[in-house]
Amino acid sequence: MIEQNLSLLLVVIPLLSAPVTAMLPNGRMPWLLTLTASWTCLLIAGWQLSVVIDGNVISYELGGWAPPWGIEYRIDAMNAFVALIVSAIAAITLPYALLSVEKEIPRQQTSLFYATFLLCLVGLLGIAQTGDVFNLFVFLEISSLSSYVLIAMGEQRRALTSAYQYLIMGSVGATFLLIGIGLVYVETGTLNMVDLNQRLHPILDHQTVHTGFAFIVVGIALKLALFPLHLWLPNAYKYSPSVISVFLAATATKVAVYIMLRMVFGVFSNDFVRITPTDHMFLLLGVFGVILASVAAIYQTDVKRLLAYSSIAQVSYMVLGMGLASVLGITATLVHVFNHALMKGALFMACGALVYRVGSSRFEKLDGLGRQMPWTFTAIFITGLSLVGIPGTAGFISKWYFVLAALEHQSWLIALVILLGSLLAVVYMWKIVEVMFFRPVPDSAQSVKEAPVSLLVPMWVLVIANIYFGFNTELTVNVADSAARLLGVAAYHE
Amino acid sequence: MKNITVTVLIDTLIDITLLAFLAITAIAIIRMRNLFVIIMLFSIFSLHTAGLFVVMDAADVAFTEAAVGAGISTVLMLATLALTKNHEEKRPAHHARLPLLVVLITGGALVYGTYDIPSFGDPISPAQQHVKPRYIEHSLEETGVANTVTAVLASYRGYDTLGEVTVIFTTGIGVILLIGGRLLRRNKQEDD
Amino acid sequence: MIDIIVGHYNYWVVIFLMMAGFYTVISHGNLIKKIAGLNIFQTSVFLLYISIGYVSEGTTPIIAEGFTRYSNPLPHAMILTAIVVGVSTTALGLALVVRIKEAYGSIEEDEIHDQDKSL
Amino acid sequence: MKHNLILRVIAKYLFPVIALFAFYVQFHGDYGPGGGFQAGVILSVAFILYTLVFGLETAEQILPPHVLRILACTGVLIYAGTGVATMLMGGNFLDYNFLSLNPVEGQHIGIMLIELGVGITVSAIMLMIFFAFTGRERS
Repeated sequence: MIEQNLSLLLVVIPLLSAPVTAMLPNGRMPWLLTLTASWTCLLIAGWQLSVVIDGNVISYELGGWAPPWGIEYRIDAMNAFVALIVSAIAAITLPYALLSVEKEIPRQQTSLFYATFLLCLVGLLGIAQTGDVFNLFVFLEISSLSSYVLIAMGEQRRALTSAYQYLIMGSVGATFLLIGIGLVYVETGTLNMVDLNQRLHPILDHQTVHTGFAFIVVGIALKLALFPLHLWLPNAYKYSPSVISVFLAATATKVAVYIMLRMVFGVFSNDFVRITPTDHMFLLLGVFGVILASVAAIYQTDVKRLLAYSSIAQVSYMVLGMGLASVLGITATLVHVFNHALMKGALFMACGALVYRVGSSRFEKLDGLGRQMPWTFTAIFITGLSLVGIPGTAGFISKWYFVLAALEHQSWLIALVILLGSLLAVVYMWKIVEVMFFRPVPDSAQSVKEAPVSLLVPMWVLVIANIYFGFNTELTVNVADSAARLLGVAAYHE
Repeated sequence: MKNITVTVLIDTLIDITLLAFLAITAIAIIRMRNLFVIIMLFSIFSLHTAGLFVVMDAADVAFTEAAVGAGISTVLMLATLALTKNHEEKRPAHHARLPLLVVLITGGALVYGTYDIPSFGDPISPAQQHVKPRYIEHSLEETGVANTVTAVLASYRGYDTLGEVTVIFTTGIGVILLIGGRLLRRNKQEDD
Repeated sequence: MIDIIVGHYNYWVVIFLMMAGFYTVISHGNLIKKIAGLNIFQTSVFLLYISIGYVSEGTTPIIAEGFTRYSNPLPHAMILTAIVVGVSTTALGLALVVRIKEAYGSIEEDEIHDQDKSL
Repeated sequence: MKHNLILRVIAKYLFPVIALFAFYVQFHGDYGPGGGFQAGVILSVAFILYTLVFGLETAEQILPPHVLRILACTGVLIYAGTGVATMLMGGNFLDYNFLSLNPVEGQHIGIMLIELGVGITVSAIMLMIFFAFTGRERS
């Protein structure tokens, strides 16, 4: 009885924990409950992936109503993969959160803070699990509303304006998505993704369907921070509390990438992408995104903002992968979703450690800090190598698949852009290394201690994962490949 | 038969009148600068929408829109206005062209998209032929509820409604975290 | 031609309303007015959905003797949820506006921007 | 407004009427328009009227913030708990058929429970938000 309901419990356990957390007294109790809930989720997500990894599909009818009348949870390899990433990042972030939150969030807000964190997790997991487009919209809004609140909890007043800007952009995006769903609904009469796919097939040339598709893509692109709709992201990541930067940078845009894949290739189809200029659009935006966001990253004077621009560049790689519209391209995208979550998780954790000790992530405060905080610095260095794509790191695997996909597509230009992006990554990551390691410590500066162990251990777990998944590609590539095939993307042929 | 034609005609007339009112209100909101007037106009907009929902046979939605749009949203906006004490919108220094362009493109795309949309009120459109018939024909025997909207909301798609409650709950917590400094104390004994 | 107008005028006016709201959101700098615009944008999308569910000569989908033609309850249920999402966004947005006013002393976007730049 | 006699008297009489209407909407949602959400909003409006006339302090004596918070959490727990209960009784999440031997009766129980959860959460949260906005000036 438990086993058949596990996929659902993955979402319901944090959902039940959230109100309980909100009722607990402030202090460490809310944290402990959140930690327990997220580790339980991780276990379930791991089990779920092991069931569907061989191409099985779990279907769960909510309320016992058969789809398309009721809502269906439909879990294939891609859903399970994304759910695993989200719950794993949550599970690793929470041990890190304890001290960081105690420092950055007023004590009287802790229980509600953790409740909101859990609600954000509920939203993201709900998106990953569902097979119904309107249910996806509802859970997208749960995760968005909670992230607006979490970002506004930052200490500086600009956290408020960043959250407001994100709220406006995010709500416009959600409304676009709603318009798109409505236009597709009027042509099909259904909301279930599988049913939609079948009923859309004969009417893919309808103008209403085209418009609906365009609105869905633009709506998701706003949540994805796809260039040129990325303007909300740098400030949102910079001014939010450290823990939230870690969690959102490693999960929120990844889930948005998943929604884009599911909607574009799962609900519509690969054929649709090819007969419309969608693939060329994705390639164009991806190319510009990779180059311009990487260049913008070089000019930042704050580590967190630099990493935020780097995130926009990395998301653009994923969009490039979608634009290639082949099994290899989608595989590369999914592998990079996983690897990038590891990288940005570790890097923002290191940022959080700097903020914990120095109180700022601006370059002028970090002079020579690398020698005083060697573990944090080494973490940044190794993850930086992974971000660049040096062999032996996880980043190399994703870049390798991107280049393979581009070459299969016989597009040298795209392959070149991918390499150029890596070169630019060397430049901006070197800026951090230079400031932290090669600049002298100012005489006036007080000596700074290494970050506490409870911040270092989760950070290093992710750093080691970056190396481990650079050698063991079995999990990532196999799952991504099987997911890409299930998405119905035929191998590329001209 | 004749009676039905008259009813349809009256429905259409009310529909057009309300739509015209809505359009006028929307233009007024764009052009007005006094925030109090804008909020009141928004309330009127919401109430007209609720009326339109009734004309389009959506009683539940009309009820909710009247309570939420014309009620709660307006009250919250007025409360914000009272707190910010800023009643006049600043005149913009220059007229930006980009927003108008974006809106024209978006609106143009939507008009393009209505080209093969089923006609308004068409009883044989896909949305009326697929999924819906079961709700109409079987919800009474399957759920025992005469109001099919309640049946869909609470039973067939009850999980969406759980999501809806979670959304409201998130908002409540969020508002308390943001501006409920006083309300954070769990009781008088606890120190802060 | 007449057929197209009769069958589509409702959608076109709704599109006009949506765009009026959308324009208010992206072109105005006053934070409260932006929220009002967002509300109009969303409310108009609700109208789009209810128009989709409408059946001429039908009635409200509450099953009763003597009626056979009902409007579609599914868009109604979806919009009930969407209204809740809309008011939630409004409440959170307004709470942020209150905090921004306290922190900056202004609710005009350009004035806030200037203050941030001068730092 | 505290000293306006007419307002005070009328508000006192209106309060039970509005509250009664809220309960009518809550429990009549199966047959007519309405349901937990609308009822929750209406009930909170009754308290908002009371707050406007008698002041925030008086209202908070009747409904202290921590009670509101517990109520809000309880509503969500009732809703999700109904789902868990159906699961424990062998059905899928929110499959009310399993709540009773007779499926339609089970549906009735289930829908009533979740509408109750919705109503409690919505009215508590709406009031919390209103209190937060009106109490802001003083803090």
